[in-house]
Amino acid sequence: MTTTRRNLFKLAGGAAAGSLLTPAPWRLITDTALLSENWPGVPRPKRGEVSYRFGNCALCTAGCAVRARCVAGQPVALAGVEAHPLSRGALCTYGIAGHHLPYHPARLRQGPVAEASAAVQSAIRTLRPNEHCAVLDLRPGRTASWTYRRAMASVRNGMYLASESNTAVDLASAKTVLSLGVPVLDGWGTPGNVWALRGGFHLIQAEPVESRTAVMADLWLPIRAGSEAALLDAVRGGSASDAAAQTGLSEQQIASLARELRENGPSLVLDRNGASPMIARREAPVPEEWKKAVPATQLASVSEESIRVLLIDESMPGEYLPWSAIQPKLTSDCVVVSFAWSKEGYGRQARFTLPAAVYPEVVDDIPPAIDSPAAMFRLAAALVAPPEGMVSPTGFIAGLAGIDAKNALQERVAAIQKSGRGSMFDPSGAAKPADLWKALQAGATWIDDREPRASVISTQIASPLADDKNRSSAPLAIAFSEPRAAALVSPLMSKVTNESGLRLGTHGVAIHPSDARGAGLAEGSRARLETASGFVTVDISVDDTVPPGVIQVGGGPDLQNVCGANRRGRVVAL
Amino acid sequence: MTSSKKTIKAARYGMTIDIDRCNGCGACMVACAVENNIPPVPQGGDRKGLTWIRVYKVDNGAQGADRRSAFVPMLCQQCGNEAPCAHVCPQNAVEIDPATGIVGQMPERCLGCRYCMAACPYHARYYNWWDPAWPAGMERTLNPDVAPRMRGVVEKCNFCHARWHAAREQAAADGKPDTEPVNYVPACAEACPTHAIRFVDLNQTSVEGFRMLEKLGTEPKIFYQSKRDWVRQIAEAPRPTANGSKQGKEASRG
Amino acid sequence: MKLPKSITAIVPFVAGVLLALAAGWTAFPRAIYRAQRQPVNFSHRVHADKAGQKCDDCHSFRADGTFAGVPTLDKCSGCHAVPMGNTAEEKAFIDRYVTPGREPQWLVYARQPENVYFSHITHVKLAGMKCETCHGNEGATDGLRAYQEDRVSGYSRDVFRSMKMDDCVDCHRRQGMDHSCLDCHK
Amino acid sequence: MVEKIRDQKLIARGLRRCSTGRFALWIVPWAVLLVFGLYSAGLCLVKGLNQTNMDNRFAFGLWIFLDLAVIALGAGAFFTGFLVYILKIRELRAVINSAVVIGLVCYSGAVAVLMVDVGQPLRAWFTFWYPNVHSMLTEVTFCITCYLTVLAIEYLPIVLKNRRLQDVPSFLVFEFQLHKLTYVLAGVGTFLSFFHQGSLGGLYGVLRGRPFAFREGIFVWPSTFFLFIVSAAAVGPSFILLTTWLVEKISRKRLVKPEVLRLLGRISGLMLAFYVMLKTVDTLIWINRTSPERGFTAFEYYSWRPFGTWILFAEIVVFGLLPSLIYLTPRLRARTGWLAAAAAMACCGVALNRFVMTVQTLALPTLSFDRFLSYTPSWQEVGTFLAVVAYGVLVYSFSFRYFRLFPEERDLQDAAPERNEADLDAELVSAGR
Repeated sequence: MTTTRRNLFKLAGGAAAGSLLTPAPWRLITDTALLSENWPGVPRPKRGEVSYRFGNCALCTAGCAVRARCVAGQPVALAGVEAHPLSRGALCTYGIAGHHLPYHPARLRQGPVAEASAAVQSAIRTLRPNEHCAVLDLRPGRTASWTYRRAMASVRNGMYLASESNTAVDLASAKTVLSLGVPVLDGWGTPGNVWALRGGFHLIQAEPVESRTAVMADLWLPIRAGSEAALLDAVRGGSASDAAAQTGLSEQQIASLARELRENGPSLVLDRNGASPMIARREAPVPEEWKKAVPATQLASVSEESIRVLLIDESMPGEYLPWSAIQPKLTSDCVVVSFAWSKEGYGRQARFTLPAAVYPEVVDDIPPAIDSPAAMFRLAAALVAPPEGMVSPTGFIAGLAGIDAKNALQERVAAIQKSGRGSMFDPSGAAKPADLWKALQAGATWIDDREPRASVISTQIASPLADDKNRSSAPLAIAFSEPRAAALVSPLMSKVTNESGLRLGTHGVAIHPSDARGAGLAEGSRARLETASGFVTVDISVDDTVPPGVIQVGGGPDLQNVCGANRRGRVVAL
Repeated sequence: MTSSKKTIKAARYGMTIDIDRCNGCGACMVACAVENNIPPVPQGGDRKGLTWIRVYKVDNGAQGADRRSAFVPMLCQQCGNEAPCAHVCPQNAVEIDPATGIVGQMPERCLGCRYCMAACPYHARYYNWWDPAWPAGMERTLNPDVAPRMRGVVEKCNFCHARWHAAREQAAADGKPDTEPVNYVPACAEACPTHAIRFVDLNQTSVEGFRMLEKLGTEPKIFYQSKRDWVRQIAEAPRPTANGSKQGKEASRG
Repeated sequence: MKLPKSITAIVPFVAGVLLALAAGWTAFPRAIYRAQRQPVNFSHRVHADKAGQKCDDCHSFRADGTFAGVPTLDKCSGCHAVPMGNTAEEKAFIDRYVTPGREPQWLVYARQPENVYFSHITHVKLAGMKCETCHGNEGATDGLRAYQEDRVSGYSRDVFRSMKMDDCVDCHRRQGMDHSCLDCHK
Repeated sequence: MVEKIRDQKLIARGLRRCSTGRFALWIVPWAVLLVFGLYSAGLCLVKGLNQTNMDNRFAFGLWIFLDLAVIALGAGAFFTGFLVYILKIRELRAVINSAVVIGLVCYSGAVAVLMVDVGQPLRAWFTFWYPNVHSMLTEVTFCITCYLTVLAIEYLPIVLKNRRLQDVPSFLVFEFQLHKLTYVLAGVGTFLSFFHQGSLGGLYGVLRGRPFAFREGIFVWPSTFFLFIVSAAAVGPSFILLTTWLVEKISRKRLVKPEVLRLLGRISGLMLAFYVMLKTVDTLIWINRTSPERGFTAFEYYSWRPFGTWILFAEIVVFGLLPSLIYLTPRLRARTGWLAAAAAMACCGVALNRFVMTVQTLALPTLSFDRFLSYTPSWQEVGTFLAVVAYGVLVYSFSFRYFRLFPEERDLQDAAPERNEADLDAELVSAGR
């Protein structure tokens, strides 16, 4: 028995020795190594012909001109357009990855369309006289906004809720700019334009945190959180000593600031909710027959419990009105429908959330940016086809009112061309200026002529919201760190958030070590941020560049929704 | 050893980065990730991420109102003189391209020993701790000119070498000889909205500025510029504070 | 008769050696490849006569110097909208691909690994190389041979035949054009 | 039961070993540990190194420290071989077999861990096919793999001497042939070890980007190259001394004459003294020239808690000078306890040195806006670490039970009252019950 076993060993030994004289072992070694480079699960990028398409970024009203590098028609990279008169080749951090948005994992892919429209229609049918059917437009000044206003005009008790959109800031003529925590150099206006004009004005940034703008400002005034109002009326002639007491600046600083604004004019004061002075910007022409439309109503002026149907268009990032301000206006049986790309934001409160196409899928126009004194008309780049089941907010709402808005954009463009106003910038140079519609589709921008003397509205800027009284319950002053475009971000944005801590993510907030210790929080721990408007779950990052008593928040819809209108909040460990 | 080579007019690509113009927006980081098919790494925090160029927030060390910050983009410094990484790699996965001066990293040759990462004083090398993963459908947006890396290998900035290839191909199509250096721009320089990053051929243009840890003698090809003294000082060896630990974020931002 | 012990002792060993040799040289090479048929048995010879003489009549360059590779369906349907001959193969092709407008999924024999960068135009236009030098006389074949994929590494057999890295490096050495890995890797 | 008797039959003639049952009791816990370790290592191989707590800044962690330490301790194999076969110090034959086993265990363990540590083990052979001759790691890889084969061949005769295997005549012949090789092998082993111990030091000494580790050198080799060789040679004997002492304690047997241990101690002591001297000189040069020249004042390194200057003191004085003094004081050397203590200290010393070279080097910032990092290994890393330890203990235990690791053991135990084979077997059987 041992002998046979021994023979088996011999056989095996012989086989082993022999196989070394065959290609098998060597080939297998090579192949496994090759396998490790052709690793399963590593995607193979699709190859194909490279083409370039032009368009405009729709993430914020800056609407920077975009040149998309497409492979076999699919955009794989975005870049700015150097020659564009306003955006001048610049794209912001968020815009540069805009082409990823259709693939966002949090994206909404279907929704209860039939139920929603049924509910809305029955609600409208049974509308009581003092009740309204309202559209809330987060990005006013679009052609879509006109569609909503027209639709609401033909719906009983229709109402169009939006903030003012036809005012601008004349940065070009400003010599001194006092910014009260506005991210002037970080996504406030049109990045390219602001940087181009940067040399022309002296920037004074009054802000508790040394933000990206503060770092680049000519002067950074580290004021106490929530003391912007005090500083403002000090420079407008109020008592410097009070301001000094509140802001934590010295009286000389305030005095010299006031002097500078007075003497080194024209000066400009910027605030997160507005600016002073602002100039009225005439809108791009619209067809006459559209004019019978309801005007824009400010939410504040709506009476309590009077909105029976609320249709919210948050398909494009815009300014969030806090839900706490909206809710009291709604009737108990109010039907709230939100058109959104994800469940975030109002999706959490709305009864129906319908999936809407996102940039760069949808053809839509982009309202002019705040730093553009002249009106503009340009189309969001529609580089890829939207997936099945997307709902067009305009289509839905126009449908309710029974008006036809399919060709609204073309009609608008026709009206613009008829007016004979303005000039055109066409990056592709493909279409002939005669055909404005074609040119716009190819990424062109129509720019209105500057009015000889635009009427100046010296708005008493909506001075910072009054401090909540209950400091004890809300000990932290809120400071935004991200621009509004941050509401809708590419998954690749983790490079600047998680992977480097350079920016705050859609659910990121930063607080001072002492506050973190106080709340029993540590770097990376999850917590609940509570404000008068509600609460949201956030990721804490501990940062000693944030002064004690301040909470710096990122730009996600949830955060904008909860913090948008509040100056104070508190964090609770989960 | 290049003696036997065709007489190519070699380029020595480099960069100047004006720290005074950088507002830390991070556009360069995102543009780089888009161009080079760098997958998002949601887990692991800032120590297991993949960003070939990374913007650090630095400050002057002062506290309170005197504190001033600046942003410093750090990418592979493309060392000119015996790059520390190149001569430690056991299997020639790292080498300096004589035609461009670019320090190349070959993921398909790398066995993931991470010796080069230990060797790099600039922490400009990154390791694929996870299998690369993009959200469903997003792999459609990958750039066909750059091969995605597999897990377990080191990667780093190569001045968007794929764009150099594309430029060469265009030149060939236009009938230019392959011995002339071509002009191209890496994604970060193209994306920088403030033009703080400029890409240059050091053989054609002379640049001034300071370089990181110059005394190590690695001869980097990235030149930083700033008018502020304290910013220029960051290029020198560490200055630990009394308690021996730099305060949290200014460091962890970096 | 009885063999001496010294012989019988090594018999099993020798048997083992022979077994291994047989398996390693005959069975293994067959086992390692998975053969796949091309969607259509395309004849280069026929098309060389009728459609175009030069390779780049169909395998053309784009304006930016990139290589188009295997032509897409529209190139085919230019002529084959309706059957030109009366071969079953052509009819099948038209029914299966041209009429429904479906791109045939050609299996590219010379498809290199993803991490390989190869510029046809620099080799053809600048170096003046013949297609045959690397691809063999594909243009004169009557049909398409089966595409053989390595089961382990997933690469085409042709790559191992004549398009290995060593083959590229040898040529580049001779030309004095071997600068670094970055020449050919991406 | 029958099994057990067979087990006893495997034990070398005339050696007393505990009963199979007790042996099993000793083995089981280590086996469990090994299984757990293999599981965690498997996780790292299947899921990737995200299972560890290493990161882009701490690219090396526990495992590299383990490799360096273990290989330093394993140096006993080559150094004893060198002493016995080249310098003809016959007394040390008493421990040479044990030394070989320890060497084999340490090196194979280190290589195994390396295979887990690299991200793409399937490509490990690239280092042989496309070597970069300038890289210290290439040198290490080549030497270690070669030396591992040498050790395996040296281990073979020990195995073949086993009672049952000797039944096979051809094995006997083979083993006899191997014996003629021993001197060659010892020579080759010494040469190879000399190099890779050095290159392991070079590994860090050449990091010109890491002024904490960087050292100026002689020819192509930084000073750490030589420091590592000397320290390894110094600690190797200590580790053998320590293990022998431990085995004696655990197995409650006398395995070698006390003179042997003392001799080992003396050799270790001399080498250690030499090492301490070199290390001191090197440190002074580094503090006063090397580091400042590269823009780093050396004492900055020690301002980062917890790595104060105490670590330097501990490494050189407490765990270097002190043990060498103990070794070299005849009165202390006479006491086995003191010897063991000194050996333990020496081993700690070399481990600490390797720790400083690997972990502290990576923890220290280079850029001014960079931070000091801490790192705690994940349980998967620790598990893999323990696997190596368990593996070592197991291999050694089996070798000790079935092979003749200590040639003198038989004679020493004969000091105990005579017994003839018969009642020895009887005793064994009873033990088996």
